[in-house]
Amino acid sequence: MAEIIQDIQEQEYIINMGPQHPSTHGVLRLVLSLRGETVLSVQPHCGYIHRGIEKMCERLTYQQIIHLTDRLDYLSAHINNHAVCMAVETALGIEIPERVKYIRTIMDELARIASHQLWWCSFGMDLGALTAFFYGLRDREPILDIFEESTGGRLIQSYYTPGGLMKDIHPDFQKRVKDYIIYFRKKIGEYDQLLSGNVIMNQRTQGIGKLTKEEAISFGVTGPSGRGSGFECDVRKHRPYGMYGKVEFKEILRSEGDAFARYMVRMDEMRESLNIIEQLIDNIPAGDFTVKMKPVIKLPEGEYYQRVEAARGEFGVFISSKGEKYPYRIKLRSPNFSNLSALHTMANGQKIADLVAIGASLDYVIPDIDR
Amino acid sequence: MEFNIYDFTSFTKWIDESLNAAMSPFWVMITEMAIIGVAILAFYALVGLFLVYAERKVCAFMQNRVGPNRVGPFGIFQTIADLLKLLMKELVYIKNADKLLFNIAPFIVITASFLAIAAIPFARGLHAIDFNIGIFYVVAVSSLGVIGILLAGWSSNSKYSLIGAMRSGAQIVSYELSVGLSLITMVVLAGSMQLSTIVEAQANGWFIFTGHVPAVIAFVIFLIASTAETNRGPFDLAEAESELTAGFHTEYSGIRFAFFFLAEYMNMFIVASIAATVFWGGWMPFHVPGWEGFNTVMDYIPPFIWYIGKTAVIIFILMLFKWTFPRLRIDQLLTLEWKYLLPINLFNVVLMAFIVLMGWHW
Amino acid sequence: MEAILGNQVMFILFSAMIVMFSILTVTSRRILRAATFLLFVLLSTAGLYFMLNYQFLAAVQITLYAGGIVVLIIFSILLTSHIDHKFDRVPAQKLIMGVIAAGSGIALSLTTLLTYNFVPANQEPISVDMNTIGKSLLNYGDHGFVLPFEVISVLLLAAIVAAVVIAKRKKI
Amino acid sequence: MRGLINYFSGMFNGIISLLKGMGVTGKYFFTSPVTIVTQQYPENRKTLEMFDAFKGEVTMPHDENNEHKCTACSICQINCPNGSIEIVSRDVVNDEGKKRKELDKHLYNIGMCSFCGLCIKTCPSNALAWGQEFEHSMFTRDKFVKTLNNEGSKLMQKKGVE
Repeated sequence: MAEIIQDIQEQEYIINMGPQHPSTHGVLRLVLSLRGETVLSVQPHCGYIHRGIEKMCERLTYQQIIHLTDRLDYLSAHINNHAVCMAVETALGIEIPERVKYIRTIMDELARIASHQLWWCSFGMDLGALTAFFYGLRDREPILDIFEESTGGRLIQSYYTPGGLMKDIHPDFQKRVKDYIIYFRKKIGEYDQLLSGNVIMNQRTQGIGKLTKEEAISFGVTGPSGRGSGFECDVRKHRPYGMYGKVEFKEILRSEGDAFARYMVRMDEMRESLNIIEQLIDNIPAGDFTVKMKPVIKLPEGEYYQRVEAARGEFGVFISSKGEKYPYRIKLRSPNFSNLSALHTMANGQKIADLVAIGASLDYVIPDIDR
Repeated sequence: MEFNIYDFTSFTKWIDESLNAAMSPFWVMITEMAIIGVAILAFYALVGLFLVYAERKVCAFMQNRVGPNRVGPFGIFQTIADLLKLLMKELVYIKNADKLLFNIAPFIVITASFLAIAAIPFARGLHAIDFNIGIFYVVAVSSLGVIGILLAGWSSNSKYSLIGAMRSGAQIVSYELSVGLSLITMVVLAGSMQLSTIVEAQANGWFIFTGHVPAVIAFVIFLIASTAETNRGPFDLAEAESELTAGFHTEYSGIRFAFFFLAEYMNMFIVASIAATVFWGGWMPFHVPGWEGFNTVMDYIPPFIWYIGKTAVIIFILMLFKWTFPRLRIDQLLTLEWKYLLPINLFNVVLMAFIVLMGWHW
Repeated sequence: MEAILGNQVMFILFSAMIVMFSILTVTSRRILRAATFLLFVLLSTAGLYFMLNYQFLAAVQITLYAGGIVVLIIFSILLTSHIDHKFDRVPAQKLIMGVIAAGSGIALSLTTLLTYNFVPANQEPISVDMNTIGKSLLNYGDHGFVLPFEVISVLLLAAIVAAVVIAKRKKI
Repeated sequence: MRGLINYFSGMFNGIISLLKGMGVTGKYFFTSPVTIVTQQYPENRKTLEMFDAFKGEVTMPHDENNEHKCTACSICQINCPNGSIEIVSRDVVNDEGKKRKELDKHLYNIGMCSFCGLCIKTCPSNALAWGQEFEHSMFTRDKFVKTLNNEGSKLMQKKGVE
């Protein structure tokens, strides 16, 4: 009997979390080795929904690429498209109208709020508070309606195009957005009551999944996850694009680097996004919604890189052009892939339940990891 | 025979006498067993089906959505449809599973919850067995359910199930203490373990009012600990969906899964009944000493309605727990029990004993 | 006469279950199955107590043995054993020794049972209520149990201290 | 002593935070019938109106004379990133003896469409438009291929030209 016990003590308990698992938010496979409930190592296995988007882009014109970057991180579709459009525009040296910049910035921030709301939903659900899931989805609905009214799409909008927008915003757009700001300011207080202040939630996230600033920088953990560790990485602040240079907003930073810090960064970012929208929404200038572009865009030969702050971190587009109508090579720097690489460091030595909380606080979107 | 909705004693006595007149004592015993068995079984199924529906509707309203509304008006036949679906589903057998234990486990869980119903007083005279150790019996019997969960987790030959079973074992074994101690606090106040005596003692005021602060503390602790013992959220670590997919019943399908499901809801019902009986006076109407008119009005409401109403309120509180809070981690769960509930509980028993000794209770 | 018949039927049922599951417990080669059969033995014993109206004893039997000890046994099996694990076959020598020991035990109890002169009880079956049990537990006079009660609590305290010491020794 | 104070204050703060959360869910339980935003989809089909911009499917509007604007120039087919449009055209010789393409079938495979809107945006003669239909599910794949132009439809003659 003693031998059996010895044997079992030395064994590591290997569990496959995923590819089908409620808390991996998609088809991510995590191979955990456990001792008791303590996680000894996490090995993410990606690629279950790899679609070869970067390769597909090499056979598409620059206008057509937009509909693929939508489908990377589908929760920040607008923001991904913004990066591609800006890369093409800077390559061509086009100055886009002010109106387009305003609308793009507002849309980006709305997409960020919607994305953070869905993160809040799934965060609550991963921690076992199912009610949070439905409140978040309910409050995301008006944003999707705003999107649908102007762009025609709810999740995948394909709204931006190199040189401007596909179509102008709906006349009711401003009124709806202003109503929504008032509505959501009220609801976010409820979020705090339900989850942020909850003692169980606090204990489950505080001190869990620590990531120091140095580790965040070395793994390239950006976005709210990086800022939770004190890594100043907000592209909107440090490399302003769109209208971000002209609006006032804070870069939310927290120094703790645990799951709770990442949670609070996202909660505060939602409020900050509301502020940004509020500053812009009344001042949208009149004008064209697009620049007249040639039907076939040929980028001059060279290499172009554009980065934006997506909802989950820094999203970058690298375009290498040989002067043809198709890009020679496209590389997409997706935030989730780098964020996921830090999972092992965060989860080492924690419990399984903590791993779920850490995963929820990283907020990964699998299509963005696999591309 | 007169059928009196306020007192079932004469009714049950009439059944007994007419049976005795017709046949010999041995067969009377067998027939009565059969009648009670069938009655409780029917009640069990009804309550189970209704609770599943109620939970869906309640949680839907808490989550600001509509809930089941397709099968029948307001979706009331949804659970029946689900039951039919589960009955028709294939029973999946797991490779290398211990088939005997795998099959036995759901029955152990459901039998444990079934046994406890026998001791619950539903109304005056409507009481299957009135043990003089009633509370002790309920605690004892409900501790059997965990064996089924442990067996289910181990015999499915699945790692998620095993972890779920381990968690459940640690959880139930430690929370049984708090359930027991908080009930003992009330036994000290009542001076009896017999459930009928306890109910009768609350004729002039429920224990939660007459027992001062210790009774309230005991009630709160009982609610928390019994939520944990029934494996319901926020203590549903054994079946933590986001961590262990479904915990100990991951590998179960069809009607065997339905057994686990039904047993969970019945355990909730039993816990709520015990709480209603011990703390809120069971089927006893709400009386305020001195207000004669008010008391007679209250007496008009049949005891069975009182009992169901109180149980429903407590079940609602349990649902409110489940649908509001995030799940605890296993170490927090044990911290809560051993650092908070148990010391407070022990202190509470002493306090209650002191109050009873000094004769401060009404 | 028929009331006695009913009792006999129940008694035979319970004792048959006890005998059957006891044999299964010692012959099963899977450790968890053995523990489960042990559970049924203990529950049938509790059933016998209920039949004799010893409700307190029966409830204690269920809580302590079925709900407590069997749970602990199963729990430790879960921690230490794997589902594929089976006991080795018992060597013939040990088997014979065991059968002899069990046989002599049966012979001893059977001779005692058969030679003892049972007097049929003619009083009503009494049901001991909680007050009596509580008073005799804390009674230091004749038929009082206060000394064993306290000694057991010291034993339990020692067990708890030992458990704490073992648990504190090292952390994973 | 400080430990004891922390013990109790922690406990009470925890309980208060839990009660706050229960307050939120409890409030919604009692106000839910009024505040529910869920739409009862199959029941509200008659009153359901999508936004004008809603991208349900690509359609080809026809006027009352069963005439459309498509000149079979194939620009939509070229611009489609997924190859979900196929234009079948026939060459006709008009009265003046000029050869011209005329639309035979505008095949649109909705199963491959990703609703990017490039076909509609790039169409030089505005022959395509978004339709509001969104109930696209079919039992077989070949039903996804739709012919956008009606049977026997003709090219709309531009006023003032010719």
